[in-house]
Amino acid sequence: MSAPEMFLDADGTQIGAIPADLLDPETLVETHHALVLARRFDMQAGVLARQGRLVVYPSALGQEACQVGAVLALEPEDWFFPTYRDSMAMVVRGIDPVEVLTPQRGDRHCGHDPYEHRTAPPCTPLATQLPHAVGLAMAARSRGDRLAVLAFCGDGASSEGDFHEALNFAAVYQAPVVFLVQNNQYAISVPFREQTRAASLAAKADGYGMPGRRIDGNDVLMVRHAVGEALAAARAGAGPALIEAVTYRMGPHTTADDPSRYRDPEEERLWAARDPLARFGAFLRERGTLTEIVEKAAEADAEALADDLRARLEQEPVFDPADLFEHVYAEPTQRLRAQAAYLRAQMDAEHAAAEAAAEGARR
Amino acid sequence: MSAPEMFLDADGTQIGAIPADLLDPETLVETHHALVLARRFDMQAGVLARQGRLVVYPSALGQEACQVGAVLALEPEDWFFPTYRDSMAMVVRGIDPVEVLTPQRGDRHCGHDPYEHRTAPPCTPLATQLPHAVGLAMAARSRGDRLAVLAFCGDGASSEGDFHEALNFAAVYQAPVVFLVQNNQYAISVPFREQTRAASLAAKADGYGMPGRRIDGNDVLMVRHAVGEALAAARAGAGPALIEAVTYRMGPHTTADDPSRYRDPEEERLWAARDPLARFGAFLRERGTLTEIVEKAAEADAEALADDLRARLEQEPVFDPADLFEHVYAEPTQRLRAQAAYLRAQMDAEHAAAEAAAEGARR
Amino acid sequence: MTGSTLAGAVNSALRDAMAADERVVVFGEDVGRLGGVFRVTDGLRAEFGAERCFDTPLAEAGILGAAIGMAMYGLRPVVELQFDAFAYPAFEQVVSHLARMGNRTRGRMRLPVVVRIPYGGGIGAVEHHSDSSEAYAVHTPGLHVFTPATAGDAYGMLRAAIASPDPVLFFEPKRLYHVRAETDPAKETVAPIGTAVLRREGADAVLIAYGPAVPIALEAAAAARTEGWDLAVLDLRTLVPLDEETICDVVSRIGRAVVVHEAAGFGGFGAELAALIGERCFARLAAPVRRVTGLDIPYPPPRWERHHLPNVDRVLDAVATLGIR
Amino acid sequence: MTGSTLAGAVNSALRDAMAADERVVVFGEDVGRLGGVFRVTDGLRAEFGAERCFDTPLAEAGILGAAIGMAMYGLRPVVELQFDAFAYPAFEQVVSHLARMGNRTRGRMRLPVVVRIPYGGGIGAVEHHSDSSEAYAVHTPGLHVFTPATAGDAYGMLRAAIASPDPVLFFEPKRLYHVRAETDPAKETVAPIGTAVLRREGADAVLIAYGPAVPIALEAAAAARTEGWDLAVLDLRTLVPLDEETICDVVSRIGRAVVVHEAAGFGGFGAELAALIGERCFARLAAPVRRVTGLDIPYPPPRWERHHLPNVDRVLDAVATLGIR
Ligand SMILES: Cc1ncc(C[n+]2csc(CCOP(=O)(O)OP(=O)(O)O)c2C)c(N)n1
Ligand SMILES: Cc1ncc(C[n+]2csc(CCOP(=O)(O)OP(=O)(O)O)c2C)c(N)n1
Ligand SMILES: [Mg+2]
Ligand SMILES: [Mg+2]
Repeated sequence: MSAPEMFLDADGTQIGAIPADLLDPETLVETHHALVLARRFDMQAGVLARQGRLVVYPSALGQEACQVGAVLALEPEDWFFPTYRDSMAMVVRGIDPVEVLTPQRGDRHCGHDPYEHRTAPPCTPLATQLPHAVGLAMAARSRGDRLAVLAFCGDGASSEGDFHEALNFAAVYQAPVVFLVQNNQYAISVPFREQTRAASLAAKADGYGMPGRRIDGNDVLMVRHAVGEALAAARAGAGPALIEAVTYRMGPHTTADDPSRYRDPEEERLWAARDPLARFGAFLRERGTLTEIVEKAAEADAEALADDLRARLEQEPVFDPADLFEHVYAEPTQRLRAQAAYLRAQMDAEHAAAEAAAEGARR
Repeated sequence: MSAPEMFLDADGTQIGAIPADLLDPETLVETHHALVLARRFDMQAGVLARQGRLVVYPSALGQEACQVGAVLALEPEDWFFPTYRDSMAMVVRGIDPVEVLTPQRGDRHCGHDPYEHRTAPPCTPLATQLPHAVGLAMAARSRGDRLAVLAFCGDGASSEGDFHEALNFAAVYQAPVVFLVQNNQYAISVPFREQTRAASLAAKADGYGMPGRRIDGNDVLMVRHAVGEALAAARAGAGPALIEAVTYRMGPHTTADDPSRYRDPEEERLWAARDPLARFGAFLRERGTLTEIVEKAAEADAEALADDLRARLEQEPVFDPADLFEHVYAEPTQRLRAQAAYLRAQMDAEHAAAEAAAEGARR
Repeated sequence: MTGSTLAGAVNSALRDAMAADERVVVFGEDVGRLGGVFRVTDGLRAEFGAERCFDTPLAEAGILGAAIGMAMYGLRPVVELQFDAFAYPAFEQVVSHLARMGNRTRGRMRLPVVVRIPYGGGIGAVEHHSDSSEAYAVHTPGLHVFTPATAGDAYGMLRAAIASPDPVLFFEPKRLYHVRAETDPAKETVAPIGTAVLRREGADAVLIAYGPAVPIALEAAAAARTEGWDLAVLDLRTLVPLDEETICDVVSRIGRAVVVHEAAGFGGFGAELAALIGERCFARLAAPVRRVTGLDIPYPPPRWERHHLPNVDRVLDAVATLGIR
Repeated sequence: MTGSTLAGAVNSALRDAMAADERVVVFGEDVGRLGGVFRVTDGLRAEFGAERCFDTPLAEAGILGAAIGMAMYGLRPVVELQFDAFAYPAFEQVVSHLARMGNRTRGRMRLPVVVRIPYGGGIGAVEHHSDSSEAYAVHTPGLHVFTPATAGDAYGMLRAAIASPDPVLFFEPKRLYHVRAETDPAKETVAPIGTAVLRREGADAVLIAYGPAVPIALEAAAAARTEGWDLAVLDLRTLVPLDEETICDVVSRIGRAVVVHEAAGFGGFGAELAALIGERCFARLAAPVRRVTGLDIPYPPPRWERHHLPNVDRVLDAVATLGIR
């Protein structure tokens, strides 16, 4: 198995010719800034989960280059289809971090407005969002709208039937979709080598008649470049593409998981040495782009983000019983109205009982 | 797109080196005999369907080389997983033609004993039999039994999620399964070119990490050879393989279909010129293997088969109401016993009423 | 022929909806060139072009998933799943996404998708071509579930389904596809969603049916006259939302009810109807609610399907237990 | 710890079944090295080797399909589908094959597959991790459907399921996984399939429940004493086959019944129970059969799930309508 495509080696030493536009200092600083904020956000979310402010959190620590590089390649008119693992990517997309974490906070299934950010609700049933991405891309194309769709999934999800059906549809209809598989080497406890016997996931592209590419998912410039090229091609009518980004899930599957049951800490150390932030930082430092001002600014913004997140997640979400019934259908059925009324009455009674008890206690 | 692998060109002229064992005269005669019987069976079944003796019949006219060549490559201990299209193959496997046609006759969902012939019930929901084939192969392997499994599906079925999941499982567990896709160019009305954008279906093999091969499905020797090689490799522990056999459905999808709505008769003529029986016959004649005795014997056996089929399908199947209930569970539930009793009573009452009416008429 | 049969009415409804609203697209297996295996989409590709009526690869989850994505972008997809049993591969997309996206996004992203499913038996087909799967759908909050029994309703209800902001599973009784309508379906007024219709008045008991069971109920009601029984027939039309008021009014007035459907009885939609009636009309019931349904077996081979399906005799047997007079 | 909780009882049952019969194999997502996300298969791989307890690629239809193929060859696969909602991709394999192969082949090819599905809510999980999907299963002829409510039953019923020649969907109430058993489950006698058990006697009404609803029913019955109501609790244990005789006996004797389950009420299994009781015990009913179920909504976000789930208050509200004394 040959090495995935990369611009920078694990030390941040440039080993490939980087297109000039990526080396624009503003672009480099923007990328760095996003990486730092993404990681800080992810760490903070993990802490909040351990504190019980979130019911669970699936960290993507180690996958920042994928999450940041790919999303920075999007244009505002493009659409993005994330999974449960892609909270950082959603933050980079511009969604309020509290809205991003709303499903994990547990008061709503989706916190953001999908249309405002052209970002679908993060999807949990594996690979099921991929055909949505294809359908949306087909619709945009049939309307003559020039845009592309970026759909994420994991290495494990590539084994699901929906992955296959989606990629085939995309190719047959030449839908403008870029499928980015973050191959983070694990599907919960199952290592990539037990997920498939293919030499790579990119090798699947041929079987759909679309271009496939295997890139280093810890090289943020390569991710931004490869995804950017594929999105541009898709927008221009060249059809879909499959990109496998080779990376590593540094943390547990979620805050509820214990990786020591299934993997060697040695492996984690190996991958820690390929850290995407360290790599990109070394490259920038070497170029002189990463000045102290830039670095401090990023850190300050990251802390501000984390502070804001902590503060706002301190607040208990407010329950409105109507929420449960209002959106099941465009118009609640009679049956739902009756159930809403019953719940309301039950809550009122509980409330009255509590009041009475408090009153009694006060006397 | 390069031509599929073949030994004989469309005229039956040898254009590749044929392994010696395939040229054994007995093997050649056996193959010819099976082709002739298969086609006669298929034609007769079509007639019976048009006469209403069968509720429907999906002919595989034009696909005889696939059906015969592949099944002749099986050993008795191997297992075979056919689809609704593969009645000829089931006959070649040695199953009583009436049992083969029982689902279409409409009195039972499956006519044969799967264990007697190591042949699964013919499967209608597309691609759903493929994971069964894989599971059976995994089980056989875990038991240390040296056998292989041959699973058929169509070009259209290759788009289903179950196709993907099955091939991936087979590769991951190195299950001894050979997947033979009969690419007959159509899925009902949908031409192959709209089913996938891949250059070939064999190109999918790489994405699963298994060998793939694209062969001429109208060249019976090539089919027998390629399937035989793959089965032997599977039995020997080399894992699964994918074979795309390029062929053509000469007739309608089923007796209920009208291909003139979706394809050009010119195309049918083109493929008629590649007829698998004519091709093989020409080759045998050229070698002197197809003597008049051989030819006549095959024809006579084919007619006998058709006569027998007609005669036996003349008989109305007998209905036993217990049949409906007896096998839903190993032991009928109380509920089913009550329903069986009700049906029995209802039928008795109808019978009595009919008797009484007849009695009345006689008086 | 358009408009004169239930199949024709569905075809007309699709055509008229496509003409009226360019966001309506029709796709599925063989719906384009072939016009569908039941010819229900005949002519749509010729009239509206392959961009708006097209064939798909064989992948039902893919079809549903693509429809969901299109609806996210503002289209109004009407997809066909070729036969009842071939809707099963799309089950996850239906249950986990189609039914829930509107609720998940708190109304921001509604999915106005119509899923047409030719369903039920009685057409002499081989295995997997005669299932009745409406009970799976009705138990899935977020879905509307319609099933017409007449050509007129097929037209009106499909137009209503396509116009609805909610996803609709539209079950078409395939054995009624070729029944001729009495009037021109397209001329009928569109029934508001969620209204059952009393197809026949009666004083002794009401037969509650939907889809393919409606003609059986009507036939049974006609035959019951010879027994001296005066039976009403209520056609539910939309199972979700269910017209509970009409059901309760009619049953409370008449006092006896028999539910008729083709699907297996155990855990079928008839159970909900009987339970509901038991709950809401208990004091008005003169007899238990009876169910006449398919047997609790996998759909049998075509030669024996008549023994599985509800029929006039079985309905009358059930009515006979109600203690009428 | 093995044997002391419901999860432990399931683990013991698997271990004992694997030890007793080498045809038993266990596989699914993360059941090997990790021992399952609920640790239910903990230690099985170490004890029986990776040939008999193994992880699979992420493909639920593939898992079910492979299990079917293995059963065809004589193995007795016990597969885990990680969460209720992740059983949906396997729906076609379950409905069109698992449920039907025995019948299709007229008993020649039975499929002794057990499908373990951790189901239900109350565990504070995000979307798709709390569904109750038993109603889809019970309406599918050919399947057995079990759901234990105690550690003892979990052990005995799983052993029975694995020994059964029929396919069994084994629904494990995940919120009861960590409830401790009073006795050593493995010592309990194996309950014959299809028998409900009266968990509590009572004279005024019977609460009929299964799986995660059983403890709620018991709690409600205890609380009802303060209202002066004497409530029985019937735990169904196997939904298919259903112990109709016991249900009818108990209800006929007591005259009033409330069905309790977590799944949405509309078209849920409670409908079948109410319908059945209405049909068979009509004359003995002093009040309508009430249903206390989940709301007719998609499973809500974890913070609000308690408002969705049946609870003691709602059960008592329902009991209050029965006109006891
Ligand atoms: C259809 C389905 N099956 C099972 C699960 C449970 N599950 C959640 S995440 C996960 C592993 C996914 O692995 P991968 O696709 O590699 O993504 P990663 O978690 O590594 O980002 C599993 C099995 C699910 N969410 N959906
Ligand atoms: C899951 C499923 N979807 C749809 C169908 C209906 N159907 C039966 S055959 C067929 C076409 C299959 O084409 P292909 O796989 O190429 O096989 P062929 O009929 O050409 O042998 C379709 C769509 C089915 N049987 N199963
Ligand atoms: Mg992964
Ligand atoms: Mg084909």
